[in-house]
Amino acid sequence: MRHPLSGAAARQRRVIPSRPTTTTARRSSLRYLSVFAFALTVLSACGGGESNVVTGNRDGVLHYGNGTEPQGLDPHVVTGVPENHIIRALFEGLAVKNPITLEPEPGVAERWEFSDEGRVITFYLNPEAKWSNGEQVTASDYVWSWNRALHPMTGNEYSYMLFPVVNAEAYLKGEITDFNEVGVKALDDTTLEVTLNAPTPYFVQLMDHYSTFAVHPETLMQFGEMTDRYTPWTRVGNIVSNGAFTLTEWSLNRRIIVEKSEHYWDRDKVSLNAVVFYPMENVVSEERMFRVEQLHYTQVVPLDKIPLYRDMPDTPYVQAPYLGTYYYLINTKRPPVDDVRVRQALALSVDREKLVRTVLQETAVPAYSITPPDTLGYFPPKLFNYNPERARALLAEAGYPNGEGWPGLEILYNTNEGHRKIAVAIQQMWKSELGIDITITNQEWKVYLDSVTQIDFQIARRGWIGDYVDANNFLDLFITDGGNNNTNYSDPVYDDLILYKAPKAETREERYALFTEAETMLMEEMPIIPIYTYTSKHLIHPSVEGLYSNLMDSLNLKYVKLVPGRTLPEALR
Amino acid sequence: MALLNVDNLSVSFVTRNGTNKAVDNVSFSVEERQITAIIGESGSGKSVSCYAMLGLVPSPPGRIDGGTAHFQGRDLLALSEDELRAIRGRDIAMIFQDPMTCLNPFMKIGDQLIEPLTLHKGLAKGPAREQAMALLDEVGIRDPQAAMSAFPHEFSGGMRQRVMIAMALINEPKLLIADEPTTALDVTIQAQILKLIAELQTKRNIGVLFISHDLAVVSDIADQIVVMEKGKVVESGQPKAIFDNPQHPYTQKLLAAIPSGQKAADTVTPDPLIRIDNLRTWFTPTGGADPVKAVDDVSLEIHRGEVLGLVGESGSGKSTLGRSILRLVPITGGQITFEGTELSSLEGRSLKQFRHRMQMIFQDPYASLNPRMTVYDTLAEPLLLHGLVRKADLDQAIRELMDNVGLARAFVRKYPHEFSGGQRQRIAIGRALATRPEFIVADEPVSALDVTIQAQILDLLADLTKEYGLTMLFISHDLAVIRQIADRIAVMYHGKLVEEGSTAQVFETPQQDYTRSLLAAIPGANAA
Amino acid sequence: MNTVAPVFEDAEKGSSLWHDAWLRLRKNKLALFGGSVLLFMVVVALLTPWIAPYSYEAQNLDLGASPPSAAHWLGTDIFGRDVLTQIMYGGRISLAVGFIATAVALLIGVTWGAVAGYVGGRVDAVMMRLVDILYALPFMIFIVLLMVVFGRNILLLFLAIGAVEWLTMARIMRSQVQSLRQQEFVEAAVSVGLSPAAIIRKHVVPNALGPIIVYTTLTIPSVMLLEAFLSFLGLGIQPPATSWGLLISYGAETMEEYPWLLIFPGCALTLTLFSLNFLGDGLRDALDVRGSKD
Amino acid sequence: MLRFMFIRILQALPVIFVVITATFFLVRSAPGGPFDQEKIVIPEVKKALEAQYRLDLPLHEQYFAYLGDLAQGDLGPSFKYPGRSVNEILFSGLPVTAELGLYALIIALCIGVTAGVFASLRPNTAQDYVPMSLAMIGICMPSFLLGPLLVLVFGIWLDWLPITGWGDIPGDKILPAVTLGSAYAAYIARLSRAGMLEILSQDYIRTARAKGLPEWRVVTQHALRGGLIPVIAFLGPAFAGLLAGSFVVETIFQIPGLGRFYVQAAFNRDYTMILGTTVFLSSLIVFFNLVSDIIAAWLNPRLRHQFQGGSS
Repeated sequence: MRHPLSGAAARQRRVIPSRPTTTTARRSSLRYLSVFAFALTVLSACGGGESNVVTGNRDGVLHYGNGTEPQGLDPHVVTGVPENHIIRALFEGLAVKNPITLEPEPGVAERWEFSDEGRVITFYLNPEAKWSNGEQVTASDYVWSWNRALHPMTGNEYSYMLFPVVNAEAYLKGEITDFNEVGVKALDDTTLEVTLNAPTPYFVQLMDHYSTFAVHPETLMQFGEMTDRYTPWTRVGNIVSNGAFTLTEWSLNRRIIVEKSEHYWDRDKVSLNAVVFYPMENVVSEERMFRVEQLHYTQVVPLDKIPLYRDMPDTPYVQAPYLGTYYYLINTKRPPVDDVRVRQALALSVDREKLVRTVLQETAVPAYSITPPDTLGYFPPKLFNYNPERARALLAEAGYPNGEGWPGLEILYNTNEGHRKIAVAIQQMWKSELGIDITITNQEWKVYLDSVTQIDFQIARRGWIGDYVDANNFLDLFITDGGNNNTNYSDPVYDDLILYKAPKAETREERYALFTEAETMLMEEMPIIPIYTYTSKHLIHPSVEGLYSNLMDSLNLKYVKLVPGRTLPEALR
Repeated sequence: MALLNVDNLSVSFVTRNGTNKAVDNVSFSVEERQITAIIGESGSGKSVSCYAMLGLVPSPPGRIDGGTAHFQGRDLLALSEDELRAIRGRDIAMIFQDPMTCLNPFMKIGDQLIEPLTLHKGLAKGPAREQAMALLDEVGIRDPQAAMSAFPHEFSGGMRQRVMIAMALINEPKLLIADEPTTALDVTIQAQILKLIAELQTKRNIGVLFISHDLAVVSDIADQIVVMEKGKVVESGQPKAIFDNPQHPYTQKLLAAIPSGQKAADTVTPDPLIRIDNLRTWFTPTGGADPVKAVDDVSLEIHRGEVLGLVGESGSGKSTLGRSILRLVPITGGQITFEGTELSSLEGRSLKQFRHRMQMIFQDPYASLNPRMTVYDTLAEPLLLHGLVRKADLDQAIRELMDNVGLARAFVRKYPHEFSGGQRQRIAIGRALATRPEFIVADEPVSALDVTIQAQILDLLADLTKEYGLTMLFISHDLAVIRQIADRIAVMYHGKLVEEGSTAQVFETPQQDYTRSLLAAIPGANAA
Repeated sequence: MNTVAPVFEDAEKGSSLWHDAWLRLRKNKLALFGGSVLLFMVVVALLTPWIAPYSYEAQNLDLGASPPSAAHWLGTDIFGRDVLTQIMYGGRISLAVGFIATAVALLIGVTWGAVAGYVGGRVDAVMMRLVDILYALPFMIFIVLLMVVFGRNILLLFLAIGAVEWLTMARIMRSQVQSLRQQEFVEAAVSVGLSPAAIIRKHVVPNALGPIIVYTTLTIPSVMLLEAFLSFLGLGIQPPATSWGLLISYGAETMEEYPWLLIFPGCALTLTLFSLNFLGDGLRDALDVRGSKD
Repeated sequence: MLRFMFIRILQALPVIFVVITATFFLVRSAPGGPFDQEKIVIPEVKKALEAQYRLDLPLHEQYFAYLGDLAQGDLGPSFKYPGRSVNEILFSGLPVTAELGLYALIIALCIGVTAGVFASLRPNTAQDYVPMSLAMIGICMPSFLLGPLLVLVFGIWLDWLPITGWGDIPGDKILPAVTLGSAYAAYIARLSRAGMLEILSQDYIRTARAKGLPEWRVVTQHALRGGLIPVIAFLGPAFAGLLAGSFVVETIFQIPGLGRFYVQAAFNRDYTMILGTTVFLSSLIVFFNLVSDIIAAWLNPRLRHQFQGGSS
């Protein structure tokens, strides 16, 4: 079957009549030339028996293992990590994160100013920031795009990223229908004024999240309504983006190719000519492809392979702290874990150091709090330790000395090899330290989600990856009836700290002190058992430079360089 | 010098249970342009000796222990497989018993026919086809052109055997080995095929080795007869000598077994046990074509205590008629009345009540016994089912049945495959008698059996009919057999009853041409 | 009949098909070997709680995965648990699942196929269309639903596996019965007056057993692997309980690093497979009373 | 012939219809919806999403709306991949999976028939036992084990063949096809051995030998045709099974085929995708069963005759 938008018809539609573009013809022929050249190089790579890495280094093409096939490439519609990587290659936000420090840096906006005690931000857009069809990225593009991102009909699952903006939440929930009441205004083509509900220190950071990106309004309207989710505007030949790269091939479940954009404002800094994203679902296959030099970069590394890689000289293995916590949810309304002493006993008898050393092969950091350490300078308090004696005492206090009379407890996790290993190890720790019977249950992903949302479990595995670098993102999980609370934990004092006191804090120190207070409350009440802090784990070919590790595992492909001639360490060949 | 000279041939089969001598020091010869017939019952080693010469006995388990077989001066047994292969199909050709299974069902007749030509003579396809068509014409295939591109299933058994003969003769062999070529055929067809073989033999000057269990069949055509029993040649000589003056007891037995004579006419009172009125049994093939009228408007009476012989060729509907009476096939119309009870409307329990009063004996004793049930179980099943004996008396009842059908009691826990065909048919008869039926349909009960066994079974049936006071519908294609056992004869042709009368009437004054042709086809008429 | 077997006494008539099959099976060395191995496995599985060298859940995290050694003959897994013990305990589950689930499938499939094949006509059409439908339904959704509706339960595992495996069994049985139905001995049984159920039970099923037995011996190992898949989806057994299927699928992930985690459970399954096959072929031959002729 | 096909298709329609209906209600009664995420979705957003995909309608209206679309050949939009229709995804994956299945089947046929025929020529000897034992292992060897094993041996240790991809590097289609085909090769070996043993004991094989045909011609020209009929009958269901069962192989070898969508749709609760693949696959099963029945019948002259419908 031929898709209605394939081939010539689609190509014609790309020419947008409302904005006369004189250079379209020349550019499109140029593009097809370059696609042709690229196809040739790919073909010759096949014939010559050279690996992707060798040809890629020669031609400036990065071969990138990217988890799964992306749902799509519409920034306001999709969610997920693989999508993030591709979208951030194609699009650019008002601000971007420094690849090392994660501090905001100029993106589409060359600068921004705070006023009204931090409640108003004015972004000054770079006049050189261009769409891939050569048109300028304007402030009104942003207003249109945020309208789309927040419109109830769009169904943007990350719309809450814009909730700090005045009336954004009300607009999404349909309480107001006039987008003019939402706190975003285009003062002129290059000036965008955003009004916030309260001073939000991390707001500029959010401008690097794809749900706040601008899309090209005319292109979208070519293919349907503003709020349509499933128009083909993101397809090759249709899509107009403003990032360092443009989309040139999208083969389902096979690969996505992006090429260096000619219109990107900072194009001189872009070293790569193209990036090929591979949807590698099977981690074992991904590692093997890396080993035979078919990939420059892997998204993950199989746990069992890590010791081998780590011990190797000049290892391509790179591990870095990651803004995410692995923890067990506790249903605080179900016996026996409705008793805080039982919860504490369980938390105290998990030997996190040992778990990390053995089962996790040092690929994680033991966690004693929900917020990962050093979240933009915030260090959570460490309130307890591995202490089996104390745990046994607490359990005895709760009425189960040496596990006597223990009614049984079930750990729920979603079907996954890693979760299984953790559960099996912890089950055994609790059994041997506390003398209590534990059963383990796994459920298929959506069934598990259902159980967690209904809070139909005693203990359930959970992980939280930060959307932005701020402790608030972790601590506001546990406000009363929070959608991601899932523990029945409820404390008005805690709610007050997170929702009202912290946002009004004048200084960073004051704010962090309030967070510490909240985190202490949480760890005393123990509705969750923190287990470890994630790390990001990648295999990176020695020829790749400029792929910096950071807390968000957020890489910016515009800084990546390929240095030909370097090979994998001897041990791998 | 004879065409084929077999001297002291010995063949044995090595199996798990020991060595079994199938052919023991057998000698015979085939002269050029003559027909030598080997006679013997199944298992006598007559076929094995021929297959062994041509290297067609699978080894293992077969093993040639000794002897020579000189054909045109060369010892076939000493030849290599390749040399033998060059002779097979070129100088020595074979036709087999069952034309239904001996032609490759997946190949066109023409392709199978020309295979020996292209193989041995290196003929191109075109000329080979010409030759094949000429030969098909010669063996009496009406439309050779069409036959060449037909598949075997499109032909009747007789026609297939003609094709087999054409295939055997296509390379103008010196010797033709015909292994029971007519046994699987109807009597009328059998006569035609025999005639054809005899004609071709004279016309083409070939030697024929004719293997059969039936003396009557070969009596008309053989120049020389060799009688085998249990792997040994017991007697040989000219047909006339053998027929007139058989020396060996086994030969005498064979001769005696040729069905002859006629049942002494009992006086049967015309008291109809079964009445059939306008019975129709039609089969509608899947796909909705026209129905096959297997039994078409047949009316018939079977009197109490009589044996009614039902004669017809295969496909005449005689078996279907028998099965219709027993309600084993659904009938399309008409009525069957059993002692005044309308059978065609009975269902379920009331039908089961009647089941034990009417039983059937099937043609193929190999197929009609459950291979996984012992004799005991087979016989016990109907007894227990109808509550005819008490559990305690079961052994006794089975013993009696075994005695009655002439089976040694010791066989009671054996499985059907451990018995010979005749013994199996005795088991089947025993099963039929177990329910103490009043009426039995015997569907070709002896046609799958060797001649000598056939005679025994016929005797047994005749005795039992008397002893149990049975009424029987005896179905057969063989008039000679029917004549021996039946009181009256009914002739079926294409689903219709064409003639009906007492045995003497039908034999002496047949009314229909069809009946006359059946009578003419009885083999060995001159020998009897 | 050239060779007449020794004379038997009438009194021996009590023998049955199964008894005779057993007599014949006893002579088949390969089948006996297969049977003995299976028996040995069953005995070991039954005795495992008493004879296993280690506790199946006791971990030694610091030891981790270690190759075969004097202390752990077949090595240890990543939790430092003894692989031999794991295989022994896994065998309990796998053998039970393999045999029971297959028996369930056998029972349903043979009955279903026999009835459809014997009765024929419209009943056959409806019954087999139902089989077609079940074939086409998305298996995964079916499993998830089973899990949700009935909760998690080892019995459910049998049900789920049986529900899948009986379909093919029914098809094989049906085609067997269809050809058997034409045979004269079935007709003879009808004329004797046997009811259809009795005919199926006594005359049809015993004669269709050959292909069924062969298929069954192939089914048991695949059932063991299917169990692993279902346990993986959350239906069936939960850690730390294990099975051969689970051990193999875990072992497959680390075949390069810790090959013993794959090889030994794989051997256990392969040994079972071959034993079953030898036994199955032997049983088929033993039940085929005709086969004993040569 | 046409009549036969017509009847078969007519018989299949209710089956497919029941499958659609059952699947439709089954998937919707499974816990977890298509838009459930680890991070909770704001209720208003979820409502908007459900409205976009007609999930806010009463169940029976959804059902009839789906049937209406289906009647026009529209399988609906994918829930998981916004912007893609189920039709588009199916047709993007189908050629690849079909090609993979075809190669697997060819490999299975070549290996299976050779081994089976080879074994049948000398039953109960080493020539029989060795290939049949391998076949037994082949049947039971799951592809999640065989695939990585083949990759390790031929892709990494020996470095002979590419380990992933489909049509990117010459030779990258070999390992997946072998992995997928092996189980079927084993089945085919068993089937063809049994079929050949049956045919080789037929009378007409003796006829062929009596003609003086060399053994190889007896086997190839006379025995093979009948002996392989069970294999042909198996091919139809096998090919349909290959299409549905290629998931593991596609994942291991990074192949952009249909199998991945089929399985993931169930995990994602991508209702339209589940239904679409189910409808598609059950139609394929029906179709391929029909085709293999027709081929088997065509090979069997007796049945061929019936099909031609002549009332001779």
